[in-house]
Amino acid sequence: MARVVVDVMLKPEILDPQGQAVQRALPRLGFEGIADVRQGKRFELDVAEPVTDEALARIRELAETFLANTVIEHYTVRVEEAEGAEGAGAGAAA
Amino acid sequence: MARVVVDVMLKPEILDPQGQAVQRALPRLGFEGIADVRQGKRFELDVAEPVTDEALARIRELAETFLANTVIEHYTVRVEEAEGAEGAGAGAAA
Amino acid sequence: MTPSTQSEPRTAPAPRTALDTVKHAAGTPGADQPWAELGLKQDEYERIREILGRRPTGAELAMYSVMWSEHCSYKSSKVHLKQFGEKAPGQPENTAMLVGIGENAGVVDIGQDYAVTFKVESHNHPSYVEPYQGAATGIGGIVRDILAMGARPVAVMDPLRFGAADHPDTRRVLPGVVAGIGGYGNCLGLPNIGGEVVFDDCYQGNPLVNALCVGVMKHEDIHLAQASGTGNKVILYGARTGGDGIGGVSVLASETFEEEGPAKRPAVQVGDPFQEKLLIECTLEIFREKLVAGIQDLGGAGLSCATSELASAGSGGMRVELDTVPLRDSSLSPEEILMSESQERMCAVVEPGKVDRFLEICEKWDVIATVIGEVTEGERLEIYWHGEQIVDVPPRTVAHEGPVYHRPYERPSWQDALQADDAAALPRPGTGEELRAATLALLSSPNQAAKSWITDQYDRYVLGNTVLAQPEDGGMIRVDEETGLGVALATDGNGRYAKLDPYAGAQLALAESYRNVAATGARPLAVTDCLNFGSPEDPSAMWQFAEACRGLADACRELGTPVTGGNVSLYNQTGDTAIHPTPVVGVLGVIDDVSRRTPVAFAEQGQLLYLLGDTREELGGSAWSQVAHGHLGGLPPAVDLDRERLLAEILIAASRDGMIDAAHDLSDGGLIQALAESCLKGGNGARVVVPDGLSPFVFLFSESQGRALVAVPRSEEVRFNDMCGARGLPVARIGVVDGDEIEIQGQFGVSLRELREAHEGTLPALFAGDAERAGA
Amino acid sequence: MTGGLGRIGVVTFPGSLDDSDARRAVRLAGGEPVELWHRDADLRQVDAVVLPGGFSYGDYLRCGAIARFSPVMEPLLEQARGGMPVLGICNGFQVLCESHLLPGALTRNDHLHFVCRDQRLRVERTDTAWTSDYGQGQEITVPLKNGEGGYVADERTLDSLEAEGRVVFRYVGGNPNGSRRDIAGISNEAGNVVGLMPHPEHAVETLTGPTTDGLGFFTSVLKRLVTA
Ligand SMILES: Nc1ncnc2c1ncn2[C@@H]1O[C@H](COP(=O)(O)OP(=O)(O)O)[C@@H](O)[C@H]1O
Ligand SMILES: [Mg+2]
Repeated sequence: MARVVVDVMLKPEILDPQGQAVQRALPRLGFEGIADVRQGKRFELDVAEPVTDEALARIRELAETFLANTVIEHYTVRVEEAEGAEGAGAGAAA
Repeated sequence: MARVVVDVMLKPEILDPQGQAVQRALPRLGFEGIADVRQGKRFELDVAEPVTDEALARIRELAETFLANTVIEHYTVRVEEAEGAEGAGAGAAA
Repeated sequence: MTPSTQSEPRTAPAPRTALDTVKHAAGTPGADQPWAELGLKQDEYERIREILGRRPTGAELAMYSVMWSEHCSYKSSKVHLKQFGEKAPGQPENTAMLVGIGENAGVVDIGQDYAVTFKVESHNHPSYVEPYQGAATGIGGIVRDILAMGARPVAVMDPLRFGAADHPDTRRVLPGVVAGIGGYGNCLGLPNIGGEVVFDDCYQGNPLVNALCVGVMKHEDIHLAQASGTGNKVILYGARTGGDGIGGVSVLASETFEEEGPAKRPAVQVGDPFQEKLLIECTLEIFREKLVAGIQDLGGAGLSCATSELASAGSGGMRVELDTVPLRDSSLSPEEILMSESQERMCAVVEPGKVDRFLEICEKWDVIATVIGEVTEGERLEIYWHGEQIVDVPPRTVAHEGPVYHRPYERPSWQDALQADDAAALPRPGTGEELRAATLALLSSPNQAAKSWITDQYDRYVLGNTVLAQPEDGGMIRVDEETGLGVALATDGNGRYAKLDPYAGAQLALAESYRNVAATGARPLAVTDCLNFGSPEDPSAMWQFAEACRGLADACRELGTPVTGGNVSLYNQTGDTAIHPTPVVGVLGVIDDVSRRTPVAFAEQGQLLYLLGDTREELGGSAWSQVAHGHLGGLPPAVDLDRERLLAEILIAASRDGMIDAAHDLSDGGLIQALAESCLKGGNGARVVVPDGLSPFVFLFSESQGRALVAVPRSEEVRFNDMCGARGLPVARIGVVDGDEIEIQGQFGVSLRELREAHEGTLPALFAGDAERAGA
Repeated sequence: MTGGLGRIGVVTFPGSLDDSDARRAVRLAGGEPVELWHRDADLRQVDAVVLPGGFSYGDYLRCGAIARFSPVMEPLLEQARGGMPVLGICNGFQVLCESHLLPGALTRNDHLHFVCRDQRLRVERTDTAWTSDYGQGQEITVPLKNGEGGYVADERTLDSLEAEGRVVFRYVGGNPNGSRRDIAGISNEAGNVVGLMPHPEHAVETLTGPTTDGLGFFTSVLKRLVTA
């Protein structure tokens, strides 16, 4: 079972009210030094077969036509290798 | 300017109606072979200074207490290196 | 702590090279300018040069091009709209119209020192491109118009038109539009009290999203958009300015999609209803402390519109330092800042001594506010960018003296054939079984089916003053908790009727809306309209528009209900094919005591059913002809405005004196539609007898106007009959509220359960369970 | 009505919508509504507090997540732990869950749409500060209107809520949002803090509500304040 991750974010020129609301709350929580916050969507697709180039191309098409609204959003598609392998991540306590 | 990404996903045992709705729509769009879809949130934090271990620890605290509701969600925090460096991603057409 | 509102402005960077200043423009008369790309015609460009005595700067060109677009200047429609003011001026014998056409919205006196302002506007093209945000920002825009008059917005309505209900693109557009209207209106805390949903192939490539807002204020609180008083400060407050919808006004609203093609999608605006909620509360607090001399919302054409309209309506000039405008994107050029349609912004003119308090209130509400300029002595609108003058124009020439076109119009060649194609020739149901089947087919058709799948996504309770909300003939809002004073509103527009005869179609739209308001027990007072038509460059569409304006203005005069404001949306077409002409008419009524309102539901068994008005064989443009035969032809039902007025008087008197417990006006779908809706809403059946001399089919399905169905308590029967008789309104007792089925005696019966399944199942079956766009 | 009016505070956060309705409901029930502002550092000597419905901070991030950090929440949490009656309606319920004054969380409706309808509820517990005027098992109808009203908690929490009798309201006649075990509202252990998704403050007048079933919330707490 492989996992493909599609990240969908509002285009930079589009207003992101959610990200803004988060950013404006930060000083109140005592957080400084964060210049900008953008909030987007993350889709985790569990794919039954190995992810061939062709499968990836189809998922990219899915992202383009369905997962993202390309009028206002852009997206990235990537295959996620082993779970949790990428960097400083830490799952939260249960 | 560095970027820290916080991914927040519903815990596996929590119903994810949005992910399910996407999954249900797939056959109609002609997509097969996707076993599961989960939808979560992606936060991109632009941090003014270089991301020290200490800064990262504080962001993790932010994720724990604010960006995620750990009753229902878990999260990962990671520093994103160079933009777009990670894999098969493709920005959508403008 | 909350971020300070006045500090940390991300203002514009130092000028880049090649700033097109006024001085530079004067010295380079031959420079090439993209006037055509901006939608200006050659002669319009020449006129700008003439007005200025030189070529315009880039910033000036941007301003003129957006303000002279069809959407902002009404250049094709103006000459026809004039009739509204001329034929039904609204004073003094009619409605006390306190503010008329020309302001953000009209204002009407409803007594007890209260005034009401209301207006309907279109957001058609943006909603096709991006349904959720297009519809959401449509609500946001009309709410700011109402707010700018000094009123607290108290309710919204949403007249909608979509393509075929089962077309795949409708499954993209409708759920997004509905979610957008709900998402914005719900978050703003405004009850949605009514609207329309109509499906027709003609709207497939061009859905209509109209939005209405109504607001309430005391007389003394009326505010106007004008900049007066030399030295007064101009304050921009609300959201930061970003690159949203730049050129959206001219590109989105004035050009057809065909020309643009789907590839060159214009930037759309994203709404932030939370920001707008803060803007509303902040602005109302500013009004309460009497801190503004003039105010204007920012909508289409953004700052270009707000500054030029404020300056044009005021006594002096205005000077603006454009680089003080707080930005979301610091790379914006001055032209872009002037054209940006970023949402949730307002512009106020404030006396210098009141500026501090103004800013304080903004800070309290976390609203960014910035002094961007001041009212000057001269008569020019001057805009500076880092100290350099980039705009120097007479503001009236931008805002109020745009081009005026007398577009050619001509009755289309196909109109005669269309009218000759009489619906009377269509095969009809004859037996009781056939009538039963026709009834179920009608009530389950998308247009005639229950709309609760849509309206259940709208909050109708918030603010706690909703007395009637959909499904009712009109929405009703309590204005004063002590006295029970209230207002009722309805919007209507039948594009099929208007296609058959645009003059009559516009009158029928008004008649229906008027009748709906009267059916609630309220007295109709005033009108707002949104005129949705095809391209004014097409003489046929222009004829439809001219006829509709003439018809509406004539009808307003006869009914004594002036048009107080509205909106024109042209270029609603796909390729060469225009939508049906669709005049949407909103009527506002007043009721002294909302506890007297009349609902549509038949709540009590045993009450008597009376049909008011005359039933003739009128099937042209009817719902039956569409559902049973996919037919559109013949003439629409006859208009009789005297009859409408009489019917309204009876409905209002009967409500005031407690003679009726339920009323439902008859419109599309005829008697059977009204009967079914009132029975289903009340959970009670009815036994009905076909009057002598009428065929059961005509009785049930004809769409003759000037009719209503009422439920009369037995104790009131004599009094009610006497009143109708005395006033000369034909009435017929047709049955009684009874049992749990609708029985048309001697013809057929259908249980409420079966009827309910047919009526309420259609929209969920079409739209529920669809993942719209993922995660919308 | 008795001599001293109960002073019931209604908090307004940026984006609160049903605050004026909550104040009206308090008034119609015979209490004295007191406006509280999210930046207030104290509760102005109120006897009880309502966190009203709406979209505080636009419901951005998560419903109630940002409001939870408002200054007014500090004294509120403290006094709620000390036994002061607190009612969270809809967004207010979400704030109470985000503040961990009540367990669990509210998630997106399972059908993904905002829903506004007249909802039947069964009163499962009548010894809370806000439900004593109802009968055990009584069914009431009040408006429901939300997009994120699905109540979730892990099985252990759900089991202990049931065991301790802290499920105060359950949906009847169809679960409108996928809430676990049809839960519409819950209370803390002491019963002074209650949260629910439906809106009793919209059912206090025949003219504007489907019923007047919601008045009991406010008369309950006022009685309790008098006898306390
Ligand atoms: N169909 C119409 N009927 C009457 N008045 C109209 C109509 N269309 C536009 N108007 C009036 O013309 C003026 C300009 O309209 P508009 O540009 O929509 O106003 P705003 O600048 O407030 O958006 C307004 O007063 C509006 O009410
Ligand atoms: Mg009607």
